Amino acid sequence: MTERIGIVATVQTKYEESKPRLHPSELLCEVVEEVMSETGLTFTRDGTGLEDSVTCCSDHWDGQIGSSKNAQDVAGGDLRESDNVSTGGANAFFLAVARLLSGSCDTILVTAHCKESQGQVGLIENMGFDPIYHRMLGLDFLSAAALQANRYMHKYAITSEQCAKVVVKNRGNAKNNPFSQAPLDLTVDDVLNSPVLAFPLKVLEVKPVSDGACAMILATESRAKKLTDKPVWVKGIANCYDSYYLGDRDLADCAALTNAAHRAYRMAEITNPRKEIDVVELSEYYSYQELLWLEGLGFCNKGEGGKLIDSGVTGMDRELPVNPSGGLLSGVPTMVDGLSRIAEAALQLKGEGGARQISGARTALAHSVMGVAGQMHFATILEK
Amino acid sequence: MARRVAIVGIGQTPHKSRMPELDAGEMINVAVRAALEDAQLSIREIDQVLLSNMEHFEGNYFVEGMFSDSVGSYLKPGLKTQVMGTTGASMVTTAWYFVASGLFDTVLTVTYQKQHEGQSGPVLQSAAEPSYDRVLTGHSAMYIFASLAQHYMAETGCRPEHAAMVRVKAADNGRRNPFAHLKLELTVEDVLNSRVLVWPLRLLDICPTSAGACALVLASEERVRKITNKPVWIRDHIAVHQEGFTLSVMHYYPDPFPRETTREVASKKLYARNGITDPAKEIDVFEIYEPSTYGELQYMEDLGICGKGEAWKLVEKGATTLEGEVPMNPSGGVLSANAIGDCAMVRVAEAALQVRGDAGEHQIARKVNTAMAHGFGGRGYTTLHLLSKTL
Amino acid sequence: MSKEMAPEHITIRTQMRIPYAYSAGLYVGRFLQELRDNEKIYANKCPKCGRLLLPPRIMCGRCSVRMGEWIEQGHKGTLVSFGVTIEPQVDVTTGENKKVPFTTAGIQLDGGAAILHLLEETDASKLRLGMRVEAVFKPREERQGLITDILHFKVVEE
Amino acid sequence: MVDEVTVREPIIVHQGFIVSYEYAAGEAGSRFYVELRDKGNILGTRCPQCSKVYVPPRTTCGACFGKLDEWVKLKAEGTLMTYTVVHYSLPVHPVGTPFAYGIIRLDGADTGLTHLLGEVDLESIRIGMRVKAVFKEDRQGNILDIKYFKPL
Repeated sequence: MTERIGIVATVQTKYEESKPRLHPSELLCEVVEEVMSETGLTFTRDGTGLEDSVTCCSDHWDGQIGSSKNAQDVAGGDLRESDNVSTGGANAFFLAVARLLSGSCDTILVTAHCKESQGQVGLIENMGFDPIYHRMLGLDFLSAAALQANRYMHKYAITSEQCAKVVVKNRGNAKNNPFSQAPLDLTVDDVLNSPVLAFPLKVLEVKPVSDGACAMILATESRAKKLTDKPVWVKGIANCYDSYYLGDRDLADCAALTNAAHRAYRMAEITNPRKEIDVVELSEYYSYQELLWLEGLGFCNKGEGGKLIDSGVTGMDRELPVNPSGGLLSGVPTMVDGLSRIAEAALQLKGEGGARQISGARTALAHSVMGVAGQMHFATILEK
Repeated sequence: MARRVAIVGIGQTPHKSRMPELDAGEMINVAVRAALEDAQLSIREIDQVLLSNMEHFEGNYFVEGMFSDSVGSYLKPGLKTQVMGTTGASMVTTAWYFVASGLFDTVLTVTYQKQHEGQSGPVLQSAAEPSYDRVLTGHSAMYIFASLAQHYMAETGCRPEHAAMVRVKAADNGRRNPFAHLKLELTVEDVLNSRVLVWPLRLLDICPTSAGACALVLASEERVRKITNKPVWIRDHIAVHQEGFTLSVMHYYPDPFPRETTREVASKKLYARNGITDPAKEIDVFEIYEPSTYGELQYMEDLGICGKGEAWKLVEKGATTLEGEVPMNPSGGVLSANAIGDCAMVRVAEAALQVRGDAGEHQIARKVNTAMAHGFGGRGYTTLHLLSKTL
Repeated sequence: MSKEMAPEHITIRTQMRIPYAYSAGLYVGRFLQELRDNEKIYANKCPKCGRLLLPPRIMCGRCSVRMGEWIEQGHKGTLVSFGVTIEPQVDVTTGENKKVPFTTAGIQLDGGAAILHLLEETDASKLRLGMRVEAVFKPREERQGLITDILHFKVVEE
Repeated sequence: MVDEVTVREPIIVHQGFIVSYEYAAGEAGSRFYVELRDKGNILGTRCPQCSKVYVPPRTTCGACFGKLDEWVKLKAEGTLMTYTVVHYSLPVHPVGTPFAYGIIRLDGADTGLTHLLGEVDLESIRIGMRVKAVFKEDRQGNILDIKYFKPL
């Protein structure tokens, strides 16, 4: 990238199964106020402060059209240019980076909020299936993921124990993360014995329903250095769509993720991700997805995700820590998922990871995924 | 500084009330192929594909994934913005950012809607705050424009027949635009005799609900030279959003705490930074997003195209027709075609056609070097795009 | 394809029916409790621009500051705008037709804030801007902590 | 925190979001469903450039963006590429739980059709199984005109 873009500050709410007392605007207000006070920025209209924002929320998840009004009031949208991306917080981040690089502004606020507890997850996801061939079958993202999990485990002999190890690792890591919703001490057997929801996926292998929000300030290089002494630089950023129909692609592969990852690696001049990346925060809505996404990201060969988790390499104090934050499996709402991965990656590079800090982390990868059986992937490379 | 960006490809489908012969993907594909054909590009030469609409009108969630085959985004980057009525304009601006930033050279941005496949009224009603006044409001969009009409007439002496003249002009232009939905022969009496929906708004005072898609290809300055000798440069753009926890206080007139509208704020800023002092003279043609006849008059004044209370007088003199000094909505505007997802993008597309001189039968008489497209939506958001033939 | 061979256009009918549990939140939640329990209509005030906003909310969007004092608005006000809906309409919350006609009105309450609510009168010719109106509450046992705890506003002679 | 505003109990407004839709199946969809309804045939479209047969059919090839207008009739039999057994229930499910979804690559097709599996012991379903479509008697012109796929 021509110019460097810096992450100045990131704030997350505590993720909770439900936050019944708070309206979405009140939920988001907390994190926006905190990130503004942390950077000393205020909303202005004379060019001296913050006048640009990109929010992220979904009309389906907020249960109304024009759901960006829930963010507008509290994210400085009045008589300023904000915009709302409904394809996940990571893609709102992507648009914000583009706005900074275009020279239209030198600082920008990025937010994402979602209260999954307000809606009915399965019914909202069913609306994500095309009405002509899929919707009347009653499919939701969970049943589609189960079709993908079964295909992936069959094709590459991935075992349910290996998938269970992902849950044990991530729910365990969550103990060190004050924002996480539901840390748990689990054994592989606990996971294997939890009731089956959609074979082969069991209850503990599925991301729980979650409410939460995340806010972040980005700035151009010169501005970022004035706002913080620990800026985190965006070195590579990309996303990519796969084909839509479940039967159009081999669900055991993720071509779109490999495509996005290669674009991001090229921009960041990374040739050997396994060696050059110190920590990974990826969006695993279901256990098997961490293994499959790691293959797509090029951290191991196709079909070797199972061996990777078996080797323990992706543990906290090992060569390639994956999801030290506890990942999505310990509870992060959709829409916020990608932005919280970026926030966690940035915290690692700022050395503010607390109990989950990876010592000496200099380069991090944050990943997000959207759609049916991981149709659209996002990857960004951050550096100290 | 930002790389200069131009529109190099324009594609639309004809807008119609129903489109039973095509599903949403096939309809999108028609607009995409038209834009690629116009730019003489293949899908392989497109770096990023953006697709959006207002999801609940057809209910489909994550539409840019659902129709990736038809829009051409297979194994390509892209995303979707969602800002109510201004979604179409926001998707043009989003494409501009991705090209001006240097991230991509050639971006295809597409918006669409098939409103009759859902229930527009109830969906619009869902815009109100669910925990508060959603159960009260009728189809609030109609109510908003009824309030606007009441107060525009009270403040400016405008009478219903002037609004009817706006509708007659829209019909005359719409008949000349192959992509417009409504092709009507109308007189002022026809408009005044159409049935009242929400007093004082009559059926012909407001826009139809339509199905249609619009696609634009934007390219960076280096790429533009290789693609076309008729680029339409995006000289400037601005979006001004607005607070609005719930619909009620925000939208009825008069605002109990009056201040400049977002149209005034946006247009003043845009004109100032482009050295425009008399928009009616320095901008050759306007494509305004007018969901109601009275709206076109009010928005002309808010956008500084004429003084307060002057708009209906201009319409009375016939100054806003294709041959007039201040041509407004040569395409027939939203009154002639309203697929809410692509409305604000169609304004930009039609303004660009005027700059290129390619609008055919509805090309304005006056020579066009500069055009302005306006987008409206949500809690009174305003988007403006200033297009020009030369840099 | 000749005319009589024109292809049949198949359509697929489905209905989105999703029950949501919307959090009214701290501010609208408190406002609705006051309606239900005390027949009180509250707005809150921005400490910076002095605007009185109804329903009360956490942030003044214009000033980006937390809203301040809660101020009771009383039951009376002045009609500043209205719209009589005549066409039958489906209610998005039930999927059934709303009873028409009904009048949506903008009312400037004597307390200083503005509210959008229903008017009892549905004959537009009987309504004029500036008329005095008063809130009519449902009996306590019918009130559920919703904006519809106010049945409607009725025109009053003063 | 918003402490100064005390709410005795969180006020939750339970409210439906209910909209009826009627989607045009379009050029490809209409032909697929007329053929399915009237003759019990399953059609796909073939991309000459990628030499791929798509089921469900479409008029644009996702891979090469070519226009597709070559129609192919497929056998109602195929191979099960993957499946899941669903143990939870949703109001949108067409059948009661537990039930099974599968992705079936019909003989002659290069993509899989997602549908229900029926007349099968849910524990005995295996990837690679040969299955065959079972059609409803009175067909309406939607995807449920195929009742399910059962083992051959």
